[in-house]
Amino acid sequence: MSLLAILQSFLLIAGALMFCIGSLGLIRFPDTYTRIHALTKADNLGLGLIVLALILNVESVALALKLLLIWGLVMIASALSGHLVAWEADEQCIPLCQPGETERHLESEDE
Amino acid sequence: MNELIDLTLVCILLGLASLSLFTQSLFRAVMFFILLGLILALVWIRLDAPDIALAEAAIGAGITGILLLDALAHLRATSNTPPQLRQLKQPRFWLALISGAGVILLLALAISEPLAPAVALDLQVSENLTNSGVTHPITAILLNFRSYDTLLEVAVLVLAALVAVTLRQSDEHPVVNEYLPNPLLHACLKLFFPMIFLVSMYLLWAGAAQPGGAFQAGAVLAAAFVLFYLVGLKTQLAQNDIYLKGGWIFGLALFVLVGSMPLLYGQPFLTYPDSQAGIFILLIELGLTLSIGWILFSMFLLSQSSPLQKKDSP
Amino acid sequence: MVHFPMAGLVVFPLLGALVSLALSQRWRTLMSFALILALLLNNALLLLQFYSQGMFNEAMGNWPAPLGIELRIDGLALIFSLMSAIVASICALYAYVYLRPAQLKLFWPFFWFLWVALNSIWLSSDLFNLYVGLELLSLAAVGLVALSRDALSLAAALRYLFAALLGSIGYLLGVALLYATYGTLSLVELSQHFSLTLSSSVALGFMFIGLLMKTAVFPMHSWLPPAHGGALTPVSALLSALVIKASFYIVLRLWTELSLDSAPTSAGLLMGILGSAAILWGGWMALHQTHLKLVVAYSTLAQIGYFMLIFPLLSDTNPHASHLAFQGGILMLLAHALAKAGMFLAAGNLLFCTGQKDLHSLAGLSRYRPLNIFAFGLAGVSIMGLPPSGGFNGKWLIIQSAMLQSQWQWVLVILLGSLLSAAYIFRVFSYTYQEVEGGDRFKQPSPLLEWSALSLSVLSILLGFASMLVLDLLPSHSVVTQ
Amino acid sequence: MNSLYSVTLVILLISLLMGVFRIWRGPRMADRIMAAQLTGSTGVAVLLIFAELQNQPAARDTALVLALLAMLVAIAFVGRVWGFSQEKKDS
Repeated sequence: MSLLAILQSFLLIAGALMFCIGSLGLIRFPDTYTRIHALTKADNLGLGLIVLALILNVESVALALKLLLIWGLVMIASALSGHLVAWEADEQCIPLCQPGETERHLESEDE
Repeated sequence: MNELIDLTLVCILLGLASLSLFTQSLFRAVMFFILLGLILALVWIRLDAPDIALAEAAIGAGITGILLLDALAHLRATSNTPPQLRQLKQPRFWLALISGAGVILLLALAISEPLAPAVALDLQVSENLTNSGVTHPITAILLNFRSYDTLLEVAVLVLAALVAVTLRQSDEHPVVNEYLPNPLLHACLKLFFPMIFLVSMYLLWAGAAQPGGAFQAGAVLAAAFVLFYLVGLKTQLAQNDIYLKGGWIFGLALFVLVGSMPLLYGQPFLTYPDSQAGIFILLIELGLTLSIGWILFSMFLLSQSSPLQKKDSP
Repeated sequence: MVHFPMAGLVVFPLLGALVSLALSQRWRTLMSFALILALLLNNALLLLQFYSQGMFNEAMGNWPAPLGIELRIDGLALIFSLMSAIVASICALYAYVYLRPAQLKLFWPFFWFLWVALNSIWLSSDLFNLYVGLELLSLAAVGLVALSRDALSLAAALRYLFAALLGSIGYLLGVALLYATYGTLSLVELSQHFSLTLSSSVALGFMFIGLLMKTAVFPMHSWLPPAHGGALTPVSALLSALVIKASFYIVLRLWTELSLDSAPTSAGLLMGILGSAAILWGGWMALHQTHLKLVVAYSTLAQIGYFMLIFPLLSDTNPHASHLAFQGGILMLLAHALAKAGMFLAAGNLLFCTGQKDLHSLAGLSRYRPLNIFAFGLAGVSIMGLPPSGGFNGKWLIIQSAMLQSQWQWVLVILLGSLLSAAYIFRVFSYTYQEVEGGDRFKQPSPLLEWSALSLSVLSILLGFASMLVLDLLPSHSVVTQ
Repeated sequence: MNSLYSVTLVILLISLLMGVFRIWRGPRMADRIMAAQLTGSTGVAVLLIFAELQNQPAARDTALVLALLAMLVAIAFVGRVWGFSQEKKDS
């Protein structure tokens, strides 16, 4: 196994694990703001690692640029939607949990 | 390992479908439905049907999600929440369940027989591909071998828009647009508009040689139009009847025109001139892309006929 | 120019649709009528071409089937194309006078798309192309029903939409299965390789259920009366006369092309039983309606039943009788198209005179508006099947065929059905003969409306005299063996 | 190499399932939208890996389209649905 392959497998697994950690954060974190935090970090880094791993064995520069473009777009999109949701949540005065506190039990708000 | 992946995908697909059908909350159902589109795109890739995956991604992630969310907003605005999902005791439900199960059973029976296609169409397609003007077989089928079907399908699209106009109960025109007063959003979208247009044109251009083409490009274009609208840019053009309908029929008119030209030269309907098929196909596809984008966008606009909330700007 | 008349059947209505969406009101109407004339001329040219060279195919885009799509002109396609041309042009004339400008603006594009769909279905010999035609047809029909924009007809239109979509899905499932099994979509190609295996019977089952749902055959009919009864008058006429014929036409095509007449008789028997149920149920319901247009709509339901009786009578053991049934069925389809369109237009005129929907309000009309009652009555003669109408000839041929094959049950059903139809039509008459006090307080519809209704009814009677002329166009594949 | 891609895919699908759980659970609509966003990005990653695994370059185009349209749902949600229900609740 070449060094390149080892590096690639490390990047791939690390990227996938980042996604997993992001989802875990989404489940475990107590309120909306912290969940946004978990989300945006995780998918930018996770996708970034996976894209890096894939770039290592593409044949053309154009393809590498395309992969990077996809990563960039996803980064902007998730940052933007995270920002929008936080902005709207702030405007609606959704409370932020203090350390150690868990969100009070909410009925699903749309029912 | 691959079987495991396929199995997981199928399970997620079935789970999402039943969740979005049976959940009590509309919002949840909408979210699951959008997610279903995403998973479907994955499944289509898995089944080696990239054209459909592309269309599913463009339509499912873009216009369908927005239409559903918008419908939800309308229901809230009018407090016109539809009746909750009834209890499962209803005879109608059982009837639907039994007939659905029957259909599945019959289909399973039917496909259990070994298939022995008498005609190998795929061979014929690849033999004639060189004369079709494009190198991607699906585009060749859609716009050359079976272009008559596509012509009628485009007519179906125009007609669908027209039916949507008719089914709307009121004649009032879309209201003044509401938009989000968020500076970051506007800055980002300035970046995104040209990107979306570019990708749409890329899909159109790529259609000659690889998956892509007018329908996918049109769906992406529609998403760009919707974004325009959502952030409050001018859409006066779409409120003018002439422009609205002109946009609908542009592609169809072009198609009919190109298709009936050969009739004057004593050739059958929809024949392309020798060795120029590629150019004409691209021309038609360009027209179709614009029209499809416009039609999908006007479907969205038509749902905007009652005023939504007035949001206090910060 | 040899390709022109056939392609014209699709190109002219498409142009009509484009023109009616793009132009201003005056030009829209002008161009529409010009194109209607062009289409009538086109049909005549096609008839001439057919007389000179017989049945012919044409490959769209110069790609022969099974790779491309071939359109086909044969006697059956030509008859249906002529029928839709005549009915549609008279309905268009009626609509031009009857509808308000705002309604007319939406009517024209739907009308033209409907015509595109009809012609593409008559000409098609490709399973998937037929599906596209059906989609176009259903959407155009739904749009037309929704044209009157009141809550009831919107609900009816939506219900129609769902029924039509369900039907389309059934048909599409079947097409997919057939394509998987045989690898071709061309009907000609398919008929060469077709055999009635398990998967193809399942496929055909799905297709037939879907198509029969779109035709509103008995147990799947409940969408029809509100849609046809609630729509605007010229729309009801178009729907009842032409739209339901299209899906039935596909069933008939499949049945004859795939030689299902040699299939086990149980399938044909089932179709016949559904038809009989439709005849009796439709007639019974028509007898109990209080709204004039609903009477006519339920009568359509019953008439569809007669068409279904063709199938048990098509058999390869007795080609002569089988051919008689086929001819009779076609004649009934034509007669019904003309008569039902005439009847709906006449009913629309009657409603216009009284301004009310109720049957009781018809009292006195036969004294003051005899022309409209006359148009309604002439159409009724053909619907009931009294000689010398086209409806009579069709029924007579079917009865003859049933007797030749000693399937007496269908004769009984036809007779009962005729009695029922006589009952519901005379019931309408009995209301009009009631005397009212206070003289003429009815509105007078414009002469164009009256005469267009009358012309269709007269045509349905004339069909009785010209039956052989029409039937000669049909292939005489089953030569008389007696 | 292929087995490595498969392992990665399985982990990604697990992550996707967790996202589905959050959408189901809520409780706020915002949480659901954020979870949908995350599953969208996961989908992009899955598509990119499919492109390699099945030698299907068009999967990258699909990923591109998905990445471009990912924020549409979030924008539509914040602009149309969310603020609105809050106002209804207040009044």
